[in-house]
Amino acid sequence: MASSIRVRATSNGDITEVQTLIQHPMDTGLVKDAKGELIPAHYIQELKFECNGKDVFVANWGTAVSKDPYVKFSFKGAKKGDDLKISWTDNKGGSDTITAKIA
Amino acid sequence: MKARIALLLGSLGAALVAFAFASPRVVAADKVDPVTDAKAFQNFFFQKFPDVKHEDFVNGPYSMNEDMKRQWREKEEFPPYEFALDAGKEMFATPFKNGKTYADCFPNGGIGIRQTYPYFDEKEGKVVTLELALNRCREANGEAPYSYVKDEMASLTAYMAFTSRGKPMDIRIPDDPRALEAFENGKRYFYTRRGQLNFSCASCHVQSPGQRIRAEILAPALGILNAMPIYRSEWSGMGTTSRRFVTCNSQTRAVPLEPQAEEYRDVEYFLSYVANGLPISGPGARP
Amino acid sequence: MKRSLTLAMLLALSLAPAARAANEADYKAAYAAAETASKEAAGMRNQWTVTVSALAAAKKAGDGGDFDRAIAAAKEAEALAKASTFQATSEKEAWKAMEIR
Amino acid sequence: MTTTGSYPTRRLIIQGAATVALLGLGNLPFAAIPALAAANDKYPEEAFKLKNEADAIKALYGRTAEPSDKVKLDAPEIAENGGVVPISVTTTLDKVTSISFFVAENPNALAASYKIPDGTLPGIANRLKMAKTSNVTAIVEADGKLYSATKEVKVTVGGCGG
Repeated sequence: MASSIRVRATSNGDITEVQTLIQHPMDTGLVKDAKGELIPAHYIQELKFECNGKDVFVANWGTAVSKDPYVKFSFKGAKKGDDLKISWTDNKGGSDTITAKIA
Repeated sequence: MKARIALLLGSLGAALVAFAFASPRVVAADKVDPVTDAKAFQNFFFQKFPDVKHEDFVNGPYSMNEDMKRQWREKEEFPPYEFALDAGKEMFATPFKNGKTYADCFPNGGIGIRQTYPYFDEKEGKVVTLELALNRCREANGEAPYSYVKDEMASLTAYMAFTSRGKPMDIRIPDDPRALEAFENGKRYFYTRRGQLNFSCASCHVQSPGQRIRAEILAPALGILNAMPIYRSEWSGMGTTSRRFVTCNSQTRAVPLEPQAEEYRDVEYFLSYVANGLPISGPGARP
Repeated sequence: MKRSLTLAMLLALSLAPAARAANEADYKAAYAAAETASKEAAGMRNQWTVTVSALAAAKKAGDGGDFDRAIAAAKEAEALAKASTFQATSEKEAWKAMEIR
Repeated sequence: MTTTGSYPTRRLIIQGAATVALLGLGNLPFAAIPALAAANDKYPEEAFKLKNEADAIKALYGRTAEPSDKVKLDAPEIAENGGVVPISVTTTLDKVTSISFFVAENPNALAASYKIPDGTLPGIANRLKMAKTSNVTAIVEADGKLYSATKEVKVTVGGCGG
C-alpha cells in the first residue's frame, strides 16, 4: 500500500521548501458515527522531519488539525538530492515513515 | 389632452410590437434547439458576470469570491483529492481477474476522453455517463459494479478527469429525436422546482450564484460539472456527480432518485452540453 | 328558539367525536389516506423527505397505540404529499418561466 | 567532595545537602523554562487537554504573550468549511524557537505547536479545524519571549436545509 505521506521538497538556493500531506482520519473523539456511537479519538500527535542527521521541524498536533493534514515550512542548510526523513506517530501508537529526496 | 392620448396609443403600439417580436421567440423555443439554448445560457452568465473570465466559470464558487478563491488556491497547493487521484491511477492500471483493464473498454485507453462524457448512446437510446460506462466495463469483465456515489468510482473518475484537464467540454447531440428529448428532459429537470423548500437547480445556480447560502457561496450553473468528481470538505471525502445531485435534492427536502436515474443522466447531459468549450477542471476541491 | 336549538345540537354533535378518544379505526383510515397520497407523489417522482418522515412518525405512534398523535402525523403526511403532487403538476408548465432564453 | 575527618564530613554532608537543595530549588525556575522547553521535546499532553487558551499558553510556554505586528497571521475572513481552515503565519522576528496556533472557541484551545530548530525559517502553513466562529491566535516564541497575532475567522455550516 502506498505510504500515507505525500511530500514535495524543492530547494532553490539555500532554502528548501517542504510541503506534506498525510492520509490520516484525525478523529477528534467528539464525533458520533451513523449508529450514534462516539468515534474514538485517533490523531497524529507528532510529526518529525530530519535532514542530514538533524531535526529540521517537529510538529505536535492536537485534535484540531484537519483530516488528511497538510503542513508547509522551509529550512536552510540542505541541497538538492539530500535525504529528508519524515515520520509520524499517533495517539494509538500507529506510525509511518518515508525518506524523500530533495528535488 | 390629445398629446396624452397619442402618447398612450404610441406606447401601446410599441408594447404590441415588442410582444409580437418576442412571441415567435417563445414559440420557437418549444421546438428543442440545443445550439440556441447553449448560446443563450452562456451569454446569460457572461453578461451577468462580465469580469469573470469565461474559463474561470468552471471553478464554481471560487470564480465568484476573492476570499474563497484564496482559500482554494491554498488548498490546491497540495489538494485533498491527491489520494483519490493516486488510487484511481493505480486502479486504472490494475487488470481485472480476466486480465483486461479499463483501458480496453474506452477509446484511447480511457486517457483524455472525459470531456466527451456523457454521450447519447443511439443503440440504447439513452444518455450514458462516465460512471455508467465504468460500471458497465466492470460488469462486462466479470467484476462487481462500484457504488455510483463515492470511493472507488470517485477515484476512477478523478483519474480520468485529471487526464482531460484543460480540454474543452465537447458534448455532442446526434440528430436523433430521442437525444433531443433527453436534452429537453434534462433542461426541464434543471428548471423544475422540487422539495418542500420549492427550489429548482436554477433557483440557486442561475438566480443567485455568487451569493451566500449560509457559509457557502453558490456556484454559477455554467460549467458547474466541469470539475467533477470533487473532494468536498463538507463530506471530508470525494463525491461523484451523482452524489452531488442526491445531496442537493435532500437539501431542498426532495426525496432523491436512484444515483443513475434517467433525470440525473439527462440533467448532466444538458449541463455538460451548455458548458461546451469550457475547460475540464476535475478533480476539484470544493467547500 | 328552534333555530338556536338545532345550532346547539349541531355544535354538540361536531364536538362529540373529539371528546371520545380517537380509536384505531380512525387512525387506520387517516393512515391509509396519507399512504395513498404519498404513493401518488412517489409515482410522480416528486416525493418530499418530510412526507416520508411524517408517515413514519404516524406509523410509529399508531403502533404505539397513541392514536391522537398518529392521526395528527398521518394528516400532516397527507397534506405534505398532496402539496408535493400539486407542485409536480403545476411545475409541468411553470418551469418555463425561469428558463434562460 | 573530599571529606576531612568524621565530624566535618557530617557538616559537609549537611552543607552539601543544603546546596544541592538550594540548587534544586534555585533550579526550579530555571529548570521550569528548560524543562518546559524540554517538555517541548516531549508531546505537551497537558497543554493539549486544556480548554482555555490562556491556560494552554501558560502550560506550554510558562508565560504570557504580547501582541506584535511583527507576527503576520493569515486566515480567511469566512472559512469555507470549519473542517479545513487554511491558516498560516510568518514573522520577521529572529531567533524563533517555537510557533503555536490556538483556536479559542474549540473544545481545546491549543490546536498545533511546532518547534523551529536553528536554520528553519519561522513560517508555517497548515489546515486546522474550527468548531465555530472564533478568534485564531498564532504565538511565536523568539529569543525567550512570546509574541502573538490574533484574527477572527467566521465559521458556519453551508447548504440550504435538508
